[in-house]
Amino acid sequence: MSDALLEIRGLKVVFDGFTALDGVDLTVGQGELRFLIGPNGAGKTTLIDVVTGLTRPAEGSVRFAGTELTGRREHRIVRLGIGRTFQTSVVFEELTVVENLDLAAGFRRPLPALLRQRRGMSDQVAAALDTIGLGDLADRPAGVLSHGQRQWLEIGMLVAQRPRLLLLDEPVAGMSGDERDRTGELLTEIARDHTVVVVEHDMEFLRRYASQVTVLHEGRVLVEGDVATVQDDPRVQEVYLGRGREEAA
Amino acid sequence: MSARLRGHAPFAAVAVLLLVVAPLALPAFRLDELAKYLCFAIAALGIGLAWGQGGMLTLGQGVFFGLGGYATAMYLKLHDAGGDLPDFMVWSGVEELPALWRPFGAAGFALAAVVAVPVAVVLGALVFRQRVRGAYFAILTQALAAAFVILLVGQQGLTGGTNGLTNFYDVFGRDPEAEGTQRTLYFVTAGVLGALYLGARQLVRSRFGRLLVAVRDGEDRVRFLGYNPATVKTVTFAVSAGMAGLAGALFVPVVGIISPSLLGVVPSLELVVAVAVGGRYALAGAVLGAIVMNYAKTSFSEQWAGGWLYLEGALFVLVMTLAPRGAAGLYEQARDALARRRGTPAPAARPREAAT
Amino acid sequence: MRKPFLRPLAAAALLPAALLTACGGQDGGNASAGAGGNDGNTIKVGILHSLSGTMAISEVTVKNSESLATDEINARGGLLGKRLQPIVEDGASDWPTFAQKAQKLIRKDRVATVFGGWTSASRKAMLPVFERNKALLWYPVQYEGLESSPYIFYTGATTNQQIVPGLDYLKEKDKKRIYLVGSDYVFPRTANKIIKAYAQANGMQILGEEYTPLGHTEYSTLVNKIGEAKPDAVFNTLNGDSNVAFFKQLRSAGFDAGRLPVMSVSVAEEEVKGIGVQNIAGHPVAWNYYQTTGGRANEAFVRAFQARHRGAVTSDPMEAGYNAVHLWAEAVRRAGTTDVEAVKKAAAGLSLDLPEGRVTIDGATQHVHKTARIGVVQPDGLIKEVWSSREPIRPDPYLRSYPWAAGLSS
Amino acid sequence: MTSLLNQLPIGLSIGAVLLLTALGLTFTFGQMGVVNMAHGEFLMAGAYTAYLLQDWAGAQAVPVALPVAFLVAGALGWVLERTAIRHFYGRPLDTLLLTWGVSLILQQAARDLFGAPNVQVVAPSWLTGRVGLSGATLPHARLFIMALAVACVVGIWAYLGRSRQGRRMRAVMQNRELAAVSGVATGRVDQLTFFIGSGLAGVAGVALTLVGPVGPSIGTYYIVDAFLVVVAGGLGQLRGAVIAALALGMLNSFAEFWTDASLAKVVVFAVVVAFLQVRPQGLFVLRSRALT
Repeated sequence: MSDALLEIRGLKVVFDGFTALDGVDLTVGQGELRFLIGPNGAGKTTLIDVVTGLTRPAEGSVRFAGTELTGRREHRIVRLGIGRTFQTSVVFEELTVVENLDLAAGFRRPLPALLRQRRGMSDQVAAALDTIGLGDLADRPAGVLSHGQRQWLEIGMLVAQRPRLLLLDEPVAGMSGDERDRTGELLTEIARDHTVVVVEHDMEFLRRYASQVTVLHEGRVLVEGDVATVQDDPRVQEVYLGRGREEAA
Repeated sequence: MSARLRGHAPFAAVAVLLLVVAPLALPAFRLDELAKYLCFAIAALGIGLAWGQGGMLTLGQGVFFGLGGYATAMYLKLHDAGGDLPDFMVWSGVEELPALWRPFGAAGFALAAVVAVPVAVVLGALVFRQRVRGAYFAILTQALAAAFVILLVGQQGLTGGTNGLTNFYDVFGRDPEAEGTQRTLYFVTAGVLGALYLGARQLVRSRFGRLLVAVRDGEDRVRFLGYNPATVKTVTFAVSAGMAGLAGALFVPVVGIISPSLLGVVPSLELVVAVAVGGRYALAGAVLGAIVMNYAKTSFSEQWAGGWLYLEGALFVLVMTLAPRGAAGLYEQARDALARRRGTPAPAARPREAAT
Repeated sequence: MRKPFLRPLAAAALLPAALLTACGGQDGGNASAGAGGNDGNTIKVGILHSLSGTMAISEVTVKNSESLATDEINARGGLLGKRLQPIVEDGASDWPTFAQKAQKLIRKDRVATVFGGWTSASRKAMLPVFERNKALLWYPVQYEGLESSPYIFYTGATTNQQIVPGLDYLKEKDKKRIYLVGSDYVFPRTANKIIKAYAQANGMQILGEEYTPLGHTEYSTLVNKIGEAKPDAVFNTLNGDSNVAFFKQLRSAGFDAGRLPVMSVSVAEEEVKGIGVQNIAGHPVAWNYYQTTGGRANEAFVRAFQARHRGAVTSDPMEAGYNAVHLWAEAVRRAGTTDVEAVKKAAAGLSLDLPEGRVTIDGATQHVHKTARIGVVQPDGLIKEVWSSREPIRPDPYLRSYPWAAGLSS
Repeated sequence: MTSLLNQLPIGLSIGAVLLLTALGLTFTFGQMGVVNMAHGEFLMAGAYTAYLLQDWAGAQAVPVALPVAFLVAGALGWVLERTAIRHFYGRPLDTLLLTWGVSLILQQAARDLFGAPNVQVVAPSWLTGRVGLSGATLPHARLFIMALAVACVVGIWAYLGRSRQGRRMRAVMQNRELAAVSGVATGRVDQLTFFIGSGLAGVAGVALTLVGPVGPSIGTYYIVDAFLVVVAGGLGQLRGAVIAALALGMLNSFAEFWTDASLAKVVVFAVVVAFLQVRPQGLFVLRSRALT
C-alpha cells in the first residue's frame, strides 16, 4: 500500500466510559477525495479529532505518510502536512481576509521574519485568495464576512497552509443552496491536487460531489465503497431511515 | 505618504508635550511625580501588550516590577556602602554580604530589567504549555504576587523586609534629591517610555502582532495553523515582564524607594485598572490610562482621601459596563461617528470582547 | 485599522498634561512665597499620615490629636504672634507616597515642620527627603530604635523605653520561659533580637520565635506550637488585624490571661475593642501612656479630645503626636523663629508637662525621656497601669548603655 | 508527638474555613464563569450582619445571623448579578475586574458605615469551650465551623441532586445551550445560582467572626486562598472543592508546623502551581466537545 497517505488501525476512543470509536480501520490513498458519513454520534468528528491530535486515543495507531501521529501535539501534526476545518468556522474576525490567509501560510517562517510587518501579498496567499474568490474583500476584516464566506475563507486558509491532507468537518452545514454549489465547486477544484477527507451529513451534497464514501455507525465502520454501493446498502438505509432521515435532510 | 505623516503627528505632539512643555511648566517635585507616573506607564504598556493584544490578564506584574526595582536598588545600595554592608543589613544582624547580592555590585543596572525576563520565560513556558489560561492564569499570577511579597517580607536580612530598600545617597554619581538629577531622570524615563512605545507598536503591527491577536481570539484555532500558541504567549509575556522590570528599575532612582507594598496584589491590579480605563486594545490607551489614573489618585487623595476608593471602584464598574474598550475605545467610536456623518466609510469590526 | 493606536494618544494626552501644567503654574507661584513656612500671618505646618488604605485605621487618630494640638496653640494666641496653618496630606499607606508628599510639603508648601508617619517603612522612606532638604520631621510612634537622624524628632518610645521595661516586668513576675510571636516585618524582628539578647543575659529562656505575614488570620497551628512549648508568657509583636485572630484563637484553645499572659506592645485602647474585651482582658501591655494615666494635663487632653470625637479613646501614639506639636511649638517660642537649625538647638533639653507626665527632649538622640508603664486590659476596655518605671527613662536607641546589647547594633 | 497529632484536626479545621469561603465561588465561578473578586466583601457583609444582630440577639448573634447573613449576602449578590454581571457572561476576565471595582466600593462603604477599626462580635458561651480528643484539643468554635462546612456541603449536594431547581442548575452547569433549548430559563437559574453562591459567602462570614477579625478589609485576607481552592478543585466541582480545601488545609497545617506561617503560604502556592502542571483543569473536569 505504497500510495496510502493516511492509515488508521484499530482506533479506540473512550470518553468517561463511553466508547466513541471502537476499533476503526481506515485507509485514505494519495490524491483521494473521501467522504465520511454517519448519523449523529457515529464518531466522525472524533475520528478527525484523533488524527489532528485534539483527542488522544485509548488504543490504535494513526500513521500519516509512514509517521505515527498519536501522542503528537496539534501544531506538530499541522507541520507534518495535515490541515483541518471545524464545524463552526473559526476565522480571526479582527484580522483582514488577507491577514488570515497570510497567517495560515506563514507557520514555516522563522521568528525574525515574523517580527517584520507584512508588505503586500505572497504568491501563496494570492493563489489561495483567488481560489476562494474573496479578492474583493481582501482588506476587509473577517468579522464582516457572511457565514458562507467564512467557510470559504477557512478552506482558503487550509489551502494556504499547503497541507498534503485536508480534513473538512461539515463544510456546507448551514449554507444556502447557492453557497453549497459554490462550495462543491471549490471542493472539486481543491481535490484535484490535494488529498481530502470530508465529513458531511448532507446526502444531496454527497450524491453530487462524492466518489468514495465511508459510513461510520456507533464508533465502527459500517460500509465502505462508492456512492451508489453505499446508498444501496440495506444496513446504511436502516441506520439512516430508522432514525437519521431528518438529520440528513 | 501624508497618511503616514499624519499617523506620526499625535506621537510627536505627545513627545513635545512630555519633553518640552512639561519640564518648562512644572516645578521640580511635580515633574518628579510625573516621572513616577511614566514608570507606571511603562509597566502598563507591557500589560497592554500581554492583555490587550495577547489576552493574557496578568495580575502579577508587580513581581516583575519588583525584580527590576530590587536589582537596581541592590546595586545602588552596594554602591553607597562602598565595600561595607548596606545599612539595613547592619540593623538586621547580617554579618556578611549574602551571595545573592554579589552579582549586583558590578553590573547591577544592566541586570535590572533583564532579571524579570528569564523568570517570565520559565513561568510562562510552564504555565502556557499546560494551557493554563484565562481566569486560571489571572488567579495564578495573582497568587504569585501574593507569594512573592510574603517571600520578600520574610527575608528581611536579604531584602530589607517591609521597609524595602531606600535611602540612596548616590545615583550614578549624582545626588538623587537634587533637582538637576530629578530632571535628568525624568528625561531618561520619558525617553525609555517613548522608545518602548514605538517598539511595542512595531511588534503589534508585525506578523507576530497579528499572530498574537489570533492567539487571543482563538488560541486553539491557531494551533491548527501550525503555530505553537505557548511559544507566542511566552515570548509576549516575557516582553511584557521585561517592560515591567525596566519600569521598576527606573522607579527606584526616580522615587528613591522600592518596597514590597509596591508589588503586591493591589498595586498589580491597579496597573490593570489603569490599562482598562485607558483602553486595553490600544497601546496608547494603556500608557495614558496609567498616567491619568495615577495623577487622579494623587490629586484626589489630596482633596478627599477616602473618596478615591469610591471613585476608582465606580469608574471601574462604569468603564467595564459601559465602555469596555476604555477611553481609547470611546475616542474611536466618536471618530467613527464623525466619519459616518461626513460620509466616509467607517472601518468595521471591533475586536470582540475576548472570551477567556 | 492601524492608525487608531495613536490617535487617542493625542486627544487624551492633552487632558492630564494640561491639568498638570495648570496646577504647575499655581505651584510655581507658591514656591516663591516666604521661607520656613513663615508666610505673612501664618506658619504652615505639615501633617502627613495615611488617611486612606490599610494604615488609615491607626493614623487618622494621630492626625486628629495633632490637629487638636495645633488648634489649642491657635486658641492660645498662636505662635510668634502668627496662626498655625496645618496642611494635611494623605500618605495613603504607601511608602513612596509618603516620600513624595513630604517633598511636596517641604518644597511647595514650605512648611516649618512636618508631623507624620506611623510605620517604620514610611519613616525610612521619608528620612532621606528630610535629611537632604534639611527639614524637620516629628515621628510620634514607638519604633524599633537603631536610628537617630539629625532631622527627625522621635516622640514615641524607643526599645529601651518599651520593650526592655516589658521584659523587666516579666522577669519581676518570674515569667522566665518566653515564647515570641510577631508579624513579619521590621519592628518585631528587631524587637525579638533585643529580647533574645536580654533573655540570655537575664537567665530567661526563649522557647520559640514565630512570625506570620501581615494580615494573617489563621493561628491554630501557632497556638498548638505554643501549647507544646508550655511557656510562662508570650511576648507579642503582632500588628493590626492579626491580633484579633490570635487572641480569639488563643482563648478558644483554653489559654486565658491567668494561664498564659501575653505581653503586647502594639495593642492600645483603640485595638482592644476590635479584639473583643473578653478575649484580651487581663493580659498585660507595655506603653508609656494610657487614657487612664493620672494628672491634670491628661485629664484636659482626654476631655478636649473626647469633646471633638465622641466616645473615642486616647492612646499612646495619639498622645505622642499631640506631644510632638506642643514640643515643637515650645522650641519655636524659645528660638523665636521657625528656622530648622535654631529650633533644633532650642529643643535640646526642652522639658514640658504633657499628658504622660514630664517629657524632656534628649538633645543628642532627639528622642524624648519617657516613663515606661505596664498596663493590664480591664473588662471595660480601658487599660490600667500596674507597674511603672517611676522615673522617665533616658532614650537609648542603640542600647549603648546596656552591656547585654553589645553587638546588637554593631 | 501529641502536638503533631494535634495538627490533624487543625488541618481539618483550616480546610473547613477554606471550604466555607470557597464554596460559594465554586458555584459562581464554576457555573457562570464569573470570577467574583467581591466574594470576600460578601464574607464581610456576613460578618457585619452578625455584628448588627448583636443588639437584638445578644450573645446568640452568631447562630441567629447564619440564615440572615445568607439572605443579606445573597441579596447583595443578586443585585450585583442583575445590575452588572449579567452583561458579562462568557467574559470571566472582565467580571474579575468589574467585581474588583465593586469590592473597593463595598470596602470603603463598610469603612464609612462601621468605621475603620475592627468591631467586636461576642461568641455565644457554648462556642467558647473545647473538647479533648485523645490528647488533641479542639475548640468548640472550630468544631462549629467544621459542622457548618459539612452541613453546607450536604445541603448543596442534596439541593443539586434532589430538587428540581438544583437539577436545572446542574444542567446549566454542564451544557448551557442544551439546557436553554430544553426549556430551562437559564437567566433565572443564573440569578438563583449567584444568590446562593453569594449567600454562602455570608454564612462563611458569620462563622469567621468566631476565629478572626471583623473589619472592612477581612475580605482581602481570604479571597486569594479561596480562589486557589477553586482552581485546584476544578470549576464547579463540589467534590473537587471539598478535597482541595481539605488537602490544602492539611498541607498548610503541617507545612506551618514544620516551618513557619510565611513559608507555609509559599509552599501551598508552589504545590498548587505544580499540581496545575499535572492537571491544568483542576482535580475534576467537566468535559465538553466544543472547541472553545
